Amino acid sequence: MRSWLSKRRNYARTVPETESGVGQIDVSVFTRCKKCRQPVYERDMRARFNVCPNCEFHYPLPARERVRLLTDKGTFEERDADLVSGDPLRFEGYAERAAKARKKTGLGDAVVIGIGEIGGRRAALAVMDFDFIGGSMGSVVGEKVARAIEHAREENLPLVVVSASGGARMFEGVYSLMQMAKTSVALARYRKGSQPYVSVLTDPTFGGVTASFATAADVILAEPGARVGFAGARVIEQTTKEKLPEGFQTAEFQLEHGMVDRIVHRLALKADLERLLGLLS
Amino acid sequence: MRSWLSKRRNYARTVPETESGVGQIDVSVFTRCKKCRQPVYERDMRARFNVCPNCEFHYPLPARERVRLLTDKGTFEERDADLVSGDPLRFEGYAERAAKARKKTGLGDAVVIGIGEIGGRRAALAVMDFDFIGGSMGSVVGEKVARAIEHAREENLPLVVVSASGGARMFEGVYSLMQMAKTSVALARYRKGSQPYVSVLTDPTFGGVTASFATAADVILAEPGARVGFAGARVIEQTTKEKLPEGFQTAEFQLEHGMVDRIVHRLALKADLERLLGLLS
Amino acid sequence: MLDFERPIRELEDRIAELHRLAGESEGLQAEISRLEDALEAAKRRIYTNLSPYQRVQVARHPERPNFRAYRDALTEDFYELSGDRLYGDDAAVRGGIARLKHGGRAVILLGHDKGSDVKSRVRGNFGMAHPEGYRKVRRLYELAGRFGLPIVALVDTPGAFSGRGAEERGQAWAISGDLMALAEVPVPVVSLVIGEGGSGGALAMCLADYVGMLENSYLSVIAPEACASIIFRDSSRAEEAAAALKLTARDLKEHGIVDEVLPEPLGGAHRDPEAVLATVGEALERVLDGLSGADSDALVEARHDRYRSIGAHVGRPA
Amino acid sequence: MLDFERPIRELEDRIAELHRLAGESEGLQAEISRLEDALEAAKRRIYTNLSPYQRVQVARHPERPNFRAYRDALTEDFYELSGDRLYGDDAAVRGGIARLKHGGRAVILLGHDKGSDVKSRVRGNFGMAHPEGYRKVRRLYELAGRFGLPIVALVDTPGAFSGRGAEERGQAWAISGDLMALAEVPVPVVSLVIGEGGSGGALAMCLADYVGMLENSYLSVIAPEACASIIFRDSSRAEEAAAALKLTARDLKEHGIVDEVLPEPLGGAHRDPEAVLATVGEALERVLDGLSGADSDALVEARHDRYRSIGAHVGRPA
Ligand SMILES: [Zn+2]
Ligand SMILES: [Zn+2]
Repeated sequence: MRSWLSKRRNYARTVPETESGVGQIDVSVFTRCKKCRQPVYERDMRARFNVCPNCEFHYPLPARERVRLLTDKGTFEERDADLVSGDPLRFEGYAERAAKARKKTGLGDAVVIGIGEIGGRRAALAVMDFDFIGGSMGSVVGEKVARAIEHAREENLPLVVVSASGGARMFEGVYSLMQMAKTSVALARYRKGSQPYVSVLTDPTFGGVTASFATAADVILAEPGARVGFAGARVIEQTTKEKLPEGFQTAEFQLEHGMVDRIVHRLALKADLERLLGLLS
Repeated sequence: MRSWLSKRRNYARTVPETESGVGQIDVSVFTRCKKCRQPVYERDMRARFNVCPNCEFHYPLPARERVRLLTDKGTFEERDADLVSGDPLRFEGYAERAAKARKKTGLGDAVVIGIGEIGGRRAALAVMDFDFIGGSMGSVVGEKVARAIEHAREENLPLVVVSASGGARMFEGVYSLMQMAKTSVALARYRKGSQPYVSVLTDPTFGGVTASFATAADVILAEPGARVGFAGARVIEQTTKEKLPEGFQTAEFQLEHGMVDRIVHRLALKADLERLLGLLS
Repeated sequence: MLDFERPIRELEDRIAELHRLAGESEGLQAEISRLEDALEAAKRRIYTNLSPYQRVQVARHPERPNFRAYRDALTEDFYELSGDRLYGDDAAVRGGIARLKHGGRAVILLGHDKGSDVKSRVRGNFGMAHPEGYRKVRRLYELAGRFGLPIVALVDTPGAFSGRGAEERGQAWAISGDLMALAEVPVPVVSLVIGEGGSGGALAMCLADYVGMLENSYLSVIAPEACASIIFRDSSRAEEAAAALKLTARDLKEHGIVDEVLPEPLGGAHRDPEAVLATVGEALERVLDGLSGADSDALVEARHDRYRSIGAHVGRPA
Repeated sequence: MLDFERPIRELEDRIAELHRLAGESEGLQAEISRLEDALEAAKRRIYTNLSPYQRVQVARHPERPNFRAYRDALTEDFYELSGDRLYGDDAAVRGGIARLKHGGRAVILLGHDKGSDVKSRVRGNFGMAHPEGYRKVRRLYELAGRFGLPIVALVDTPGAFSGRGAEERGQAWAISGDLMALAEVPVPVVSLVIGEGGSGGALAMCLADYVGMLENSYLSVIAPEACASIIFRDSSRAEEAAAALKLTARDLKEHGIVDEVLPEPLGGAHRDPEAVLATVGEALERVLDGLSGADSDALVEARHDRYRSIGAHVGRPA
């Protein structure tokens, strides 16, 4: 699986037409689903936005692909794409790591924001990308999420945030921690209005992102099997020496524990959002 | 124990001087504490507001005694004392039962309300009396509690409600149920102001009283050992055939489960309220 | 079949029998039509004079249309929301954002879910909520206020649940929280008792601007059986208790506690669900039309005055 | 005793030894006073040049004054409130209504309670809160807003707790709830980091109008040990990680994250608790005086602007 996950940007998808500037696809290439172990054509995986055609396992989805999945064709205007992170602590190795991530993903940082239409309704959108240093939240993620919130507020639009994050970006130390506060104060203002905030939790979403904007929403959706929590299972097992149950922290687990509203298959997500925004507009 | 609980109004207390119109005490009479099984002088029990001098068990306390316990001497002005219950459903036996209860307790119904001073601070007070048909909430309890709330609101005073109730007064059917709604709408208005509402839970407090005004407070105090809940332990054991743990629904249990702020000994209750009102005034 | 329905069932059986025997022959037609008249008479006699306790039994009828039927019949779309964000998701109460077919209005629709089969009935604890349920409901009340959506609550619960977990997690606190939320929520609140309206569990959904009851539903501070065993010390006197509690829709309308009694087909909602669903759908549209556009402060104030004034107290002659 | 304190302890021991030997005789006085000078020099040398990781160790010192010491020393009265009204009462965080000695102001005082002995340390989970704790804190924030009382939060936690129950009951949701509550609460919010300021657990108490840190306290997105094992893949490089994270009070002041560094006695708060308690008491009075009387909307807006502007992002040259 890794093979294509890392190479994924060397492939274009056949249907539907892409907006994420990527090249041609080699239709003959196939790979093995790490979940069901069945061989799958890259092309099919691609056409299904990285959901296994055989077992429906949801693999991480690049931010631009997510935007393509959710927004009406041709309606997404990206905002603040030029922001990149400084290196406030001059943290050993961070600059290189960030440069490499930018090169690898073609993104300025781990989130893409903008305004687009979802079923003909304009909404502010923020989509995280786990491929960019594990979707970790540093100054840029915090700033761009805050700006997405402000775009929604200024234009009186619904807000949709799709999270995928390993947590804080340690290279930015306390600056990373403070992005939780930054996004919270921005959200507090937005919530004075009456437009809905919908949070979509994807695999994996942990740490500071879960403990701030990702869970402060009016409606919380999660993708099937997505692992969501504050501390990761491995850390918990190391700390408490406790064996964790099957399915711990999955979307299904969180639904059962009252933490999310709905579990929505990736290929049904756009339709689900259209229903919700339609009911609330 | 029953002996004196039922006869309790035939005794006066020696110290401190009483405000509840009761007669002379026979200082020689003693009884056995049903909790610790030790013999105790009625007089001592009386002087300690029905708290066993030996094991500190808190026995039910008549409303007027509670008022005497909590208010500065001579400051309590009772309000709306003339209200008595109608018999809206013409419920078999209710009229007689109510008349007997009025005779037995010298009260119009299961609650006494008024304005008094607590450590020199004026507060609206509502005190329930378990001896009046098990402190059940009918129209009069609902009406008087609502009026106590309104007296507090109109005079911008703190509100203190001391509960003791077996729950709804079945004889009044849905009228009894609706008193939960009545007290809630009154409280909702009061809470628009910034005066504190302090609820004191005493043994026992259950049903509609717990599920409305008694738990909608800013600060919730409970007497040691007081049983507080919605359904009673016997009903639960009948329903679920489950053996309930020792101490189920006691004040200590509720504190551990995050439902009350503090457990306060009856003889320390006035001082505790004075502290709280002092801090909030 | 409920006990008091036996005479009807017997006539229905005999008519069916005769039809079988008669075949093509004309011989038994006279007898058949005589019995058919008797059947109609029996139905009218029995169903139009249901005792309070019989109505309670109709309200509890397993085939009675419940939350799911109304949800499916009355909404174009029901977008379910789950969870209290604190502990769990209680299947005994369901709610979400819905678009009503009648009038096309978006509302927060919620209610007790008694389920449709053994599995879902057990999962929903037969419509008896736990604290998680009351807290999910509170979340929905707050969302309604935030989005300015009317609240439509369908009440159908035997009552709050008497269980250890429910007490450990503060059932009373949770119910009280719902009442306070309803007392403050700045949107129209419409409650319909569609079946059982049992005690605090029901009240947590009917502190409302409009309360309607189906003809055979009931609303009571306690189940008649429990009342009988406590007051009469004899649970077999439930019939009496039901009568004494004045828990039927008509009684409550007479006492000014509820606004309207919605008629059911002869024999109860389960004998003609479509008719009842239509009745409720139209009532909802009418009531929501009436409440829409009302100033939210005025709404909350009127709600206050409505409940503030319920009571049967009298000044004692000095 | 901390490792880097060994030279000091050794000198102290030798001086004590010599005093014993010397008795009345004058013979060893010269040597003793020489050692005493050396001791002073060693203290100054070591304590004035503490490395970041050494400060972390001082912040974790078991004898360091914690919430209980401040509560007892700084308040005339502390009226503790308990419980989240939902599930439990978390001993890892305590709070209530307090009257401060300095200035006599009533405030909502809360903080992480690391306990005073083994039993209370374990009971308080070493200052690591569970969701019940964050939800109790939220209740206190809301009470503060309702009563118009300033909030004073004393931060001293290794971080949020990594445990099964904490995740099952929505730790992340609870922390997020505290942040949202602090972002909106219309009263002055004053946070003091008195020891450890570990990650989200600390932040849930320091989204504030004023954040002060004791000289040897730290505030970090992650514990240095954990950072080392993740970033350097070697937990023994905590010293390096601590330096890289810029987690000391001075670093954070320089980066404009906190408002003030409050001095500690040479060697750390535990070497002279009274001095620290006085410093903090006076700082509190000064800060609360400064914030009192501020318009609540202006307060909330300034709080917004303060946190909204924290970040190290740059526009990429096109
Ligand atoms: Zn697969
Ligand atoms: Zn005793």
